[in-house]
Amino acid sequence: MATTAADARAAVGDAPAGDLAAKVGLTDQQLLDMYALIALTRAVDERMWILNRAGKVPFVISGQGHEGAQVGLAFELRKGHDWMVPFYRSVASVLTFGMTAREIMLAQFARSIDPSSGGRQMPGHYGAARHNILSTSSPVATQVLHAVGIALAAKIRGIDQVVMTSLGEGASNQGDFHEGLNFAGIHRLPVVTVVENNGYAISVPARLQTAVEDVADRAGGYAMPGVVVDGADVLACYRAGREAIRRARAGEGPTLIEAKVTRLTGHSSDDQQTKYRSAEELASGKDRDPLPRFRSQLRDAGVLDDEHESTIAAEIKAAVDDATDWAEAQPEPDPATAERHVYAGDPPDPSAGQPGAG
Amino acid sequence: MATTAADARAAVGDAPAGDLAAKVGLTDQQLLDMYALIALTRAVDERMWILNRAGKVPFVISGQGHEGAQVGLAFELRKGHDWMVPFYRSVASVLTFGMTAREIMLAQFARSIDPSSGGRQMPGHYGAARHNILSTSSPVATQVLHAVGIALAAKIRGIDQVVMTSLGEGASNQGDFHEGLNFAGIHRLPVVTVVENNGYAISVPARLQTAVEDVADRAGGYAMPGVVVDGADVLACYRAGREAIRRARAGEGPTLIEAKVTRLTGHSSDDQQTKYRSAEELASGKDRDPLPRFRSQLRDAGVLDDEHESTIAAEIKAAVDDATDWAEAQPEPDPATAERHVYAGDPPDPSAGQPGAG
Amino acid sequence: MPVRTYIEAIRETLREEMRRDASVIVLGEDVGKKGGVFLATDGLYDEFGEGRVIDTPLTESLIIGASIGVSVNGLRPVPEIQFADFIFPAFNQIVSEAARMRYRSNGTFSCPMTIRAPFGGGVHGALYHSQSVEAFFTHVPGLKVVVPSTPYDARGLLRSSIRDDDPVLFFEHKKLYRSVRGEVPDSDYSVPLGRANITRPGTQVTIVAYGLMAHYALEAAELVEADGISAEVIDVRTLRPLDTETLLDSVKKTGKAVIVYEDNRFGGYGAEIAALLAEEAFDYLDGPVTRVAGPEVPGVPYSHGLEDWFMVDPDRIAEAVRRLAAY
Amino acid sequence: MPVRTYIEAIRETLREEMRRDASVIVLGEDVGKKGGVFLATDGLYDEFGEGRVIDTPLTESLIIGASIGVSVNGLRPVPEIQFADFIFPAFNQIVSEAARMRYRSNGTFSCPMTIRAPFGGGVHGALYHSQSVEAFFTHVPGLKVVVPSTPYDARGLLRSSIRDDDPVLFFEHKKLYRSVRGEVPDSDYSVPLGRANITRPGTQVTIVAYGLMAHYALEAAELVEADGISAEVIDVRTLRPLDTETLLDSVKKTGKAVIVYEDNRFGGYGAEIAALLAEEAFDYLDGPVTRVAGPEVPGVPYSHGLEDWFMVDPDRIAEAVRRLAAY
Ligand SMILES: Cc1ncc(C[n+]2csc(CCOP(=O)(O)OP(=O)(O)O)c2C)c(N)n1
Ligand SMILES: Cc1ncc(C[n+]2csc(CCOP(=O)(O)OP(=O)(O)O)c2C)c(N)n1
Ligand SMILES: [Mg+2]
Ligand SMILES: [Mg+2]
Repeated sequence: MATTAADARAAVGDAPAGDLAAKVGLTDQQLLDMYALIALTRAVDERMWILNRAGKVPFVISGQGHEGAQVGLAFELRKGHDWMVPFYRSVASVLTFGMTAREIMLAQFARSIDPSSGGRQMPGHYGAARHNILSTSSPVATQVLHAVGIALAAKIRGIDQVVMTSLGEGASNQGDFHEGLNFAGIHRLPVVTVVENNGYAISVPARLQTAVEDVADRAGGYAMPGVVVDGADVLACYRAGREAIRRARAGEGPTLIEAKVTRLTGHSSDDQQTKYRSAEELASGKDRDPLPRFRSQLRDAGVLDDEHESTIAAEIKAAVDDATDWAEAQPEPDPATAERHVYAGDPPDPSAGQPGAG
Repeated sequence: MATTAADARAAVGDAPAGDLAAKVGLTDQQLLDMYALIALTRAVDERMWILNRAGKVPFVISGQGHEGAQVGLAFELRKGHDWMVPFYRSVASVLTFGMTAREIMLAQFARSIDPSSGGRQMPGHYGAARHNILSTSSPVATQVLHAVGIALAAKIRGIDQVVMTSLGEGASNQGDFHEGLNFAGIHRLPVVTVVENNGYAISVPARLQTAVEDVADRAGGYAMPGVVVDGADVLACYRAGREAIRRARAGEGPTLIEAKVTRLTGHSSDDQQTKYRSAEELASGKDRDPLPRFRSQLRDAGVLDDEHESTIAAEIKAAVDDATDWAEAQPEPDPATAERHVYAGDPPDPSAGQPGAG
Repeated sequence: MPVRTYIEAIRETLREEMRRDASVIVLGEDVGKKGGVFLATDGLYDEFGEGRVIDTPLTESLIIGASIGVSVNGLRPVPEIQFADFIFPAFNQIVSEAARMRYRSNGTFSCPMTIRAPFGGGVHGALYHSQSVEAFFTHVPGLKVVVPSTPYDARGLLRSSIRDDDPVLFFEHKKLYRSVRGEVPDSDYSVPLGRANITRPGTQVTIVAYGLMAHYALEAAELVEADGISAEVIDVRTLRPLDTETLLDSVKKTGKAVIVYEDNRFGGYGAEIAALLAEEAFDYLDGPVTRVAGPEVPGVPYSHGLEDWFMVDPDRIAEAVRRLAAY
Repeated sequence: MPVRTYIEAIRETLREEMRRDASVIVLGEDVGKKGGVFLATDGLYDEFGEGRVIDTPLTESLIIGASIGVSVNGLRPVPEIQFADFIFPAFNQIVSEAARMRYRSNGTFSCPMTIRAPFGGGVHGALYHSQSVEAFFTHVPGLKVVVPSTPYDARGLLRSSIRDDDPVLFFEHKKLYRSVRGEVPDSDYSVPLGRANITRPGTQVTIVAYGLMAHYALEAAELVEADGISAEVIDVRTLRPLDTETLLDSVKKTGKAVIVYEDNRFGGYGAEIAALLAEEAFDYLDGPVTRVAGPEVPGVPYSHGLEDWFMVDPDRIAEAVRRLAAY
């Protein structure tokens, strides 16, 4: 199964593009790849919750509702060259950028060869050196500065890397966001900052988080374009991402993209969202689910048919089953290794390039 | 000598206003008061440098070039009721808001009855409990959050206090600025944030500090008006301050004001600005000195004549001489008191309401 | 006497203090409708409304910085930092501003506020939801630092903190929230800041601890009793200002001290206690002042096995006590 | 051998490391044209240009946060914090991010960077330009903390720090910048991190110090020599990782230790050394491990008289040494 854009492009070559694909400058196969990535992410994510309820994974934080935006926005990045600086909801972003379902599941089970942290961090703190996906921490918005620094180094070194970083609209009120975007604006750094605005920071609604309706309105204050995009519209996100990536790569500077998304689950497995969101609101959030929407769009455009759909569904089921079973079967971290990697000089981490996880 | 607006208004009553005064809604006497405040601040400030060169005051940080903006912006505040949360250049702001030349000089000489800190802080860290002028620290921009908190308390307590806070354009890039303005915007707090943009943060020019030309452009991102005002135009500043104070008092929310000013001196007595500013640039800065400009404006309008001018000049000279000599003659802090006021419970500070300093 | 959990004691004390004193307000992330991620503020929003129970943006520096302003202008804020791990964005506001306001203004301004923050490991929270951060603040003159370990103390100390005229950091151990219950009188008692508590008298070794470790120290004292060792346990409760008298009296009596803290050892809070005892009780010491503390890694790892490896437990404490007793 | 001031040693080492390794960059407030407020980076902008000597906005969190990204993407940043007092806005980036990057990624990411910051009092800088901040960082696994006291060490340790693969905090005492001169070879020597230095051998009392206090300790040793007391002086140099061996060996020999630090005493860095000696050299101690440190106030006050009151000086150290020697 081709789970990534670059693979897909290589495989499909110059296949004839349908109308929809042509309109956005992609091939049908690429559209199918996007769809498969979104569906795969959803399936992986749903599996996390099942594992959580089964008592196998004590904590889940998920990206349900955000997947369309993440796949669309990251689709144009160059894997193995560009950088992704994600946050805890970035399941689809990291899958789009090269991580595998197995690697995600290793993090859920906190296994020793988990490339994100070797089981040291909570699930949701993705990272992978071999994919240029920076290790995620918990304090929000700190990564905006890391992304800016990575972009600065790329500029100094004369490499045409583009850095994409993501955070929530709540996190975007942190000082680090301001300091980072200001610096990116001054030096016109190749960094694309994505605010995934799902209307809540845990329980706190956006009106109590942010003084303005659109976080993107702040972009002007940093001398960069601010783009609001419907996160349930995968192709709109793709276009916005592509343009921002193009600008960054061409040396035209940073972009702030705000994707309006919906959080389909509680904040995490520790949260009861019915306490602060009404039933109607929760129901209306479902209408903004990118997965069925994209599915209909592709079906209406004749890109996706029953056969594709069932093939993809079967491949995804197999991939998620495989990832779950395989990851669960891996050994837990050995406490004898717990003191390693505080400073340089310890033996290389077993997960660093673990082929089995690929 | 009437050094403050409220005194002046009380004294002048309904004196007939000249054209200029009428145009801005003030009396001639108030215009003269403003002028006197600016001139007094300049004289106090110049005296600081003289004392520095004479080896009597080891450190000076001054507001030369900022005085017109500070006096104009703060003139409409209600002394003893509103709050001032200043920064180290706010000499004119705190004089406008009730501090005296003697109190400023006590800080320069670090005397025990210095109301700002009892000689504990470097000169330039003004504060005065009896004037509602919050104690200044050195780390920049932290005070923006204090101002916001004071405004929040005023709102909760139902008092119609207005809080004015000031900082430099360099400081405005700190995270605290973003977090503070965002919160003020959300809760429509009665706080007026003044960015005194003098084009430099020590040696770093504004183009390397801030991604945009006008810091005020950021106001929209916080759902508040952003006003750019020429800091050399005292009456334009007065108008901008009055409107922002009116809005705040009326519950219409916060305002961000950016006053474009010039820094007529080095950053501080420790700085050699010729290393990073050209002679031409330094010369052109002098053209933006608010003091001669306001003097001409008042003379042209017939508000200020030779007699006024020489009276005011004489009063100022006397006031500065008195403040200097008197402050210098006060005792230094006693090391026996150095451990006081770490926690509550120590005897009240001698300076808290020191009448001699008034 | 009513029996309450640790978190119930905190919640009820917040409510009572807000009823008693209209100047007390609560602010922080999710403290409103949600009632806080641990439900420490549950019900306050309904009772006191959004004017006094304020859901702030996700900005810790603002939470503390605004609290400073609020406290300067006549109110008594009780800001909550959602996890102690996330207090660092506010570090500058706490250490440079709140702690120094009184001193730098020569006593003319002050910041009465109580910063509540859940801390500590053993809850499967990994690097960023398990930290002990007290050592960063106990070093700072101008701050007070409180760590209650029982529902009784949680209530009594929270009362004292809220009524105190200085900035107090009030660290609540997450693992105790629901696991510890105890008698808590309905009366308006308070536990004064700055007083340690001898929670178990003994004669041969003094065990000094706080937070979760205060419980583990008691368990360890039970364990060594079987070996005929009489251990005295002291719950420090207020880390700054420290009750040096109670500590010194105990160690002068027992001649031996084990200091327990959950945080990594090097430069942790227990180092100060050890240094103090080594200096001021030297003539009485019959064995080395011994520390039992966390390992030198940057945080508590997530995986169960790694977390167990990290955490100090009663057995490790007992082992150190036995070794020292036999010295 | 050429004689250089402390700041010259730093400036020249920065220049040489930048010449040697194109991946070394410098960034911070006023480090460019102005050459830094203390002129530590003077001339670098002219030689290496604005691509490698970057005047940042007035935003410490950005300076460190961006340095993390820069280091992750192949360069070796040497960020300057203008005064150590202003490092707190970056506290979260240093403690939560830089210190933990390697551990939390299980060794797959790292942050080689050297954060330079001038610290210390006695320069009439008052509360916010005088601080000792080392204790906040020496506690943190994942960080290294270096405090040179001589031009020779400044150069040798700065080299080692820049070439080190972990985040290093490099604290330079402001009062030493121009007051201390010493021989500094032109060779490419380096002083390894993690090694203390016995700057004066002695037999009766060990004085442990760093930074400005390392000089005052030597002066104190001279003073007590007149009383016939032989003091050994150890300059710690690297505060984390600490050279425990050198310290323990010395104290096992002398049986007595005075630990000197400029920072306020409670929970300061010296507490860890005292705790360590009290625990691991107990059998050798002939007197209490004694600390000479700053008073418990939130900062160094400005007024000359108050500042003198605050600062530890050679006399105070000598007094403590005499007292301990007579114990
Ligand atoms: C500095 C910091 N403070 C608090 C938290 C606890 N926390 C984790 S996620 C979150 C809400 C984040 O909201 P938002 O940024 O909108 O992202 P979302 O979860 O909605 O995608 C909070 C408060 C944290 N991780 N970091
Ligand atoms: C957090 C912090 N970092 C650094 C400094 C050192 N510093 C003092 S003033 C200053 C420049 C301020 O520039 P700006 O905000 O534009 O104000 P101006 O001095 O130009 O009025 C700097 C870097 C400081 N005081 N606080
Ligand atoms: Mg959100
Ligand atoms: Mg400026």
